[in-house]
Amino acid sequence: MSISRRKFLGWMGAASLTSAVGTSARAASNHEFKGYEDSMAVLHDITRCIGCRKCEGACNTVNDLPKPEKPFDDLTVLEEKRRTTAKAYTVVNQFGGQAPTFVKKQCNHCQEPACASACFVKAFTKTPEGAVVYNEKVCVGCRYCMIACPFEIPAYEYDEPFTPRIMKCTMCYPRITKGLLPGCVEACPTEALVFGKRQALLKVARQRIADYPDRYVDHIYGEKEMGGTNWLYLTSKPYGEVGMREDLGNTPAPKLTKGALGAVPMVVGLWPVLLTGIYAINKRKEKIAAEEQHAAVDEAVAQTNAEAEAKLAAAMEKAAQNQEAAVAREVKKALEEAAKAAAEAEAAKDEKGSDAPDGTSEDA
Amino acid sequence: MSQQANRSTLFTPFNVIAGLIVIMGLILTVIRFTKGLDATTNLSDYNPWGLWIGFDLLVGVALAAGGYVTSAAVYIFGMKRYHSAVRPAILTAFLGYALVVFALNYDVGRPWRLPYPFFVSQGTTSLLFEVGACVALYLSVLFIEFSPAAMEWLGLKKARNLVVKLTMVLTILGVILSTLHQSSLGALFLIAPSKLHPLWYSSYLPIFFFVTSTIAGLSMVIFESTLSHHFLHDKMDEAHLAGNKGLALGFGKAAAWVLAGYFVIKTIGVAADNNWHYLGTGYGAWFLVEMLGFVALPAFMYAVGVRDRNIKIIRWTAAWTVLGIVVNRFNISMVAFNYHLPSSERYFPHWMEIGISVFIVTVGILVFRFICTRMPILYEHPDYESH
Amino acid sequence: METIHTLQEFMLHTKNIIYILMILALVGMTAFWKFLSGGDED
Amino acid sequence: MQGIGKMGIKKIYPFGMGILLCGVFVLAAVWTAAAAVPPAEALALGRADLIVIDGLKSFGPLERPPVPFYHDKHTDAMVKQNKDCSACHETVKDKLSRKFKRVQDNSKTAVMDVYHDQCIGCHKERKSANKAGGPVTCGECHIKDAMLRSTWQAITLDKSLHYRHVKANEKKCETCHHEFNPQTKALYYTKGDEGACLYCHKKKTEENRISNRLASHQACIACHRQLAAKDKDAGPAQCSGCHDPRQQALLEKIADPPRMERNQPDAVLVKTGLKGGNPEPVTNRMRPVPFDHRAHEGYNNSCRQCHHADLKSCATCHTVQGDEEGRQVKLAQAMHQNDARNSCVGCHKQQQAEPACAGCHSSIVKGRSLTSEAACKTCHMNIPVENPYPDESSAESKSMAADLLAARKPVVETVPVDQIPETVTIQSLTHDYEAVALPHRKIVLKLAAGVKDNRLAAYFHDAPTTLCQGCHHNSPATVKPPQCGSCHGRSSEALNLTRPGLMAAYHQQCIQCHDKMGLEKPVSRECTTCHAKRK
Repeated sequence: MSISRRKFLGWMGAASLTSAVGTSARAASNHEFKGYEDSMAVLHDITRCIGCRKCEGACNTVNDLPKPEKPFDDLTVLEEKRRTTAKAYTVVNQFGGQAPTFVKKQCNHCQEPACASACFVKAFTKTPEGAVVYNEKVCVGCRYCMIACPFEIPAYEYDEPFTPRIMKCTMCYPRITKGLLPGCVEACPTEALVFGKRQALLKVARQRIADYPDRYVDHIYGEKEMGGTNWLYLTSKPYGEVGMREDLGNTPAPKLTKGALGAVPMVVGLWPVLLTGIYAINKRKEKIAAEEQHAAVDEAVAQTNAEAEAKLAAAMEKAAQNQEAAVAREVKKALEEAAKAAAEAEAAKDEKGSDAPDGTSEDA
Repeated sequence: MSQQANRSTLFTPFNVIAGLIVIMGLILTVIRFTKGLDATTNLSDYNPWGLWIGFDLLVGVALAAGGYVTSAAVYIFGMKRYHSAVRPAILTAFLGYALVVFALNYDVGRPWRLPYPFFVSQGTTSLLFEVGACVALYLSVLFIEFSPAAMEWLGLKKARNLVVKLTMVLTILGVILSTLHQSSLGALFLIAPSKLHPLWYSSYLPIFFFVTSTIAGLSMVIFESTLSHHFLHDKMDEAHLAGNKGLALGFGKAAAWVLAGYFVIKTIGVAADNNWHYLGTGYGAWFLVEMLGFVALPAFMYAVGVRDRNIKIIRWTAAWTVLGIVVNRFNISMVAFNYHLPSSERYFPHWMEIGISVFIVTVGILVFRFICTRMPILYEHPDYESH
Repeated sequence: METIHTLQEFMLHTKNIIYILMILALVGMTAFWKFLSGGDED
Repeated sequence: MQGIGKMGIKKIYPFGMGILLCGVFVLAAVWTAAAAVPPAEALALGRADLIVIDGLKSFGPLERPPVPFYHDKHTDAMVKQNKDCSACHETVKDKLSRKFKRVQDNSKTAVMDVYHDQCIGCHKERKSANKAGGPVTCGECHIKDAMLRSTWQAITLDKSLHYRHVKANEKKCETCHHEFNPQTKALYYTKGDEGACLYCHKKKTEENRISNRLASHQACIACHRQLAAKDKDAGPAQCSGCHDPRQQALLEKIADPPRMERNQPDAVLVKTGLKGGNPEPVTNRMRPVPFDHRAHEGYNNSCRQCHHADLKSCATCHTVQGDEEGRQVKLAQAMHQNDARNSCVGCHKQQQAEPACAGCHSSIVKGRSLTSEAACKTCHMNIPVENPYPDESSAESKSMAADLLAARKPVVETVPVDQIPETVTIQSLTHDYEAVALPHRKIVLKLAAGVKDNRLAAYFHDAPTTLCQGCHHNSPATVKPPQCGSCHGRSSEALNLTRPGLMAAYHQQCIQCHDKMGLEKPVSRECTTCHAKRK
């Protein structure tokens, strides 16, 4: 933990420093990120795939995944629709009965990976080589990446109670950094998979479409989908018919949550202002109310006293004309009344006073 | 837990049932942490989130919104007359969040790594990071907000008074954090537009979630106070018993009004993405059930209840609204999610998942009762009468 | 600091900073409010 | 405490659990419901006689959905009641109006009333006489998005059908063919000016010429009915007779009908269209192309295949420089545009989709219209004649065309069998599998057999070794082409993304050819059907 805390602090330092210095990512709101220019990619020409499952076999060996119950040269497997699992990073699916089309499915290595954007421990990284790699050292196993992935690729070791991992194609990152081809590409007997620089492969794909206009649908899947992927596809049948979604749109995943994330600091900045403001206003209201009450009470008291005195004066005058006995009685009576009134007023005052602190006692 | 409280009524039917549930829960817990998710859930690669996220997290957090709603009403908007409702609400919220975090330990693969996002590797682009941070902070805030009750019970005067001084700061902090994570829970799904049915997916999701959370908060306070009124009657002082009616009326009115607003923005949400044509489909029908049955209807019933001072209607409406929140969260996390998949690939919870959720709810109820029967939640502590 | 190539990296970078700023903001605002209302409050 | 204990069991269920449970149940129900897929909407069995009655469209947007109407059903019903077309259609100068119970659309209400009164009236009548009748309520006719499938299919008067009409009318072309005199507003006929109906009768009715639809329905059906009335064997008078694909299939086909008599040439030099603008200096004009008109009549089933607008020679509109009469399509384009159906090259390219050709041709880049200089010479024959550019209308030009065609020799012979390697064993790639013994000769002979009788191929495969280039592409046409390995490396190195490695080259070549030629082999896609597993 101590190490990690140091990391955290270090990172804080770095961040604040760079923010002060100003980083090289001077991105105006309209700035568009192009991704790594020299990133590698794979072009999957569906028209060339013969469904031999050599890629599946190669993938299984190079990533030493558990052997499946049916061997890889058993093509009956193709008959039911499969997806990537924790035990298979890639699968080939078959579409259409007569003259079937075969499509390989694996991580498309998005240029703006949804999994990376979604991961709250940065377990996914888009490498300059183009691969999207996963770091199990930090993974908590929340599976948000699986929710986020539009291609439904990441799989999870549900049967693993203690150290479950997210499992997905790595574009053979360890191999390509050594200058080797990805396992599947190397194994493909028809070069339905070709590995190269993304930019170059896009040219190749466009050229094929131009050369054989009636063999290809005029669209390179992965050039723009979800902001572009490092796995590109060519096909003869519409992509929708070979199990690839055409309704994903071209918005890169991070853009989808940009707005929501942007609102967060605004709330943090403005809510205190708003709430404290409301609080202060209410507080002020109460203060004024309280003061008005006091004023009213004082007035009442003053009034009653005045009346009492008036009475007293009148009585005196009367007394002047009347005899002492009567005088004495009158005066006594008046004084009593006055005292009584005053007492009442006082009482009323106390009541109000005692109310004031209530409620406000908590808010300090 | 409450067993040793009162030996004479140890074996009341309630205790027996609760006990059985707890035992089941413990057994399931063992299975979960020895055999893994595979053995205990119907989760799959297509359906990575199930009941434990849909109910325990989404619904749990929403229903715990009573805390910030009430404290904001009383302390910020100065509605002193609801003062007696604050503590129960705070307690419910605190337990709610505590249980959410507790439940998360079942769902994630490596629970002991839950602090990683903050101390090891910060994935700040993730809305889940934002949710996590807020929930963690808010849980501690709630704990502090709740602590005075415990301190009064334990007789720690100084500490108690100190904390009470912080009420204002904590309340505002609580509202901020709630605003953030309540909405961010909805924003979690923004990243999967291709998987959530268009009727439920909307760029307004965060706003919808926040607004519904306030509705949930208001209704939950009524609902919870009703339950306490029924079962913890003897623990309540006059202030609380008296306040109960006014609370129902006041919060009911608020809930009705917010529900109305929610209905409007939801409709606008449909218009914004021009999803009208989906209303004709099966999903559309269910969407309308949610909109009319669980938004429009309760809004109206609340209004009726408030107009002719009918507490009964308000309470039942509160319960219905709470159910509505459950429905809404289930729809977004499970029913309308993966709508594009064949029914063979769709998710339905495993009984053990339901078992664990029931277990967690039960634990919540037990702890709530345990605390209410001991600490000054539903009554004011004699030593701290406010004047 | 090497150049940023992807929107993901860019957001990571900016959000890192923003989160720190938010923490500072919360503390700062509280302090400032105390200072601001130092006069009339008890 | 007591409270909870005693009241708990009584009260807690209606409240807490009760609500949660009922929630779960409601959800469970809907859940499954929502997950279930909607039933596929039932499609009515397709008919060719489906007419959509939406005549009111001409008076603004429709208030109710248009009415689907089965014409033949009604025709049959009329026959049963021994009524004829006149029961529904007025006759204007011995022609049936195609409109229902009226001659033209006067006003919205008028038209609406016609349908409502007549249709419903008749249907009601039938009902009251409790005979089989039709719908009488609004909704029954005005069906909202009715899921009806029409199998209607246009019918073309192909050579065979045309010849049958010629025969039936004892070559009285004027029975159908005519022209129009705008002054006298009368139809007249001139021998030798016949053309396809579509040349004048276009999709929509224009001034002085009714739409092709109207024309054909009036003329054909009227004639067929008259014949039927005289109970001679007549063509169909009902929708399905002409427009139902199943019926069309039943039409009698004449194997190869005699040529049409429109004094068209047997052979002709494709004219270079000197109209508009001066001709280029003689020296750098392409040699004129001799065109075997007769043969092409045989290849196509209607003149309109090439003569898309009229029967004049191409160059009349498609001049060398282009002309608005030919929509600025230059002669060269008109002949070479490789994605146009009516151009020479375009049509020839289409022939390459034939299984026998597709094996090789599908892998030849489409981009350019012509693949080799030799291919140009195949048409623009460069053989010495004293005057390569005779006057277009001269007899000389005609004879020259004939001579050139005679001189153009199809290449029919292939490489002598003994020079074709029997088998080729691919040693270089043995790894998981044994080396493959390629039945090389068998393959070549198969390809050769496929194009043996194909004159197009015979003219354009200009050397015996052309076939070899199907596989041995991008290499000189010879009986000893360089090895595949000399261009294709062992695996696709990132350096050269456009050129497949050897293994890929083999697989692509073999598999694509097998696919395109629709060969029954290999029986399965198992690797072992071609490769023996290595021990």
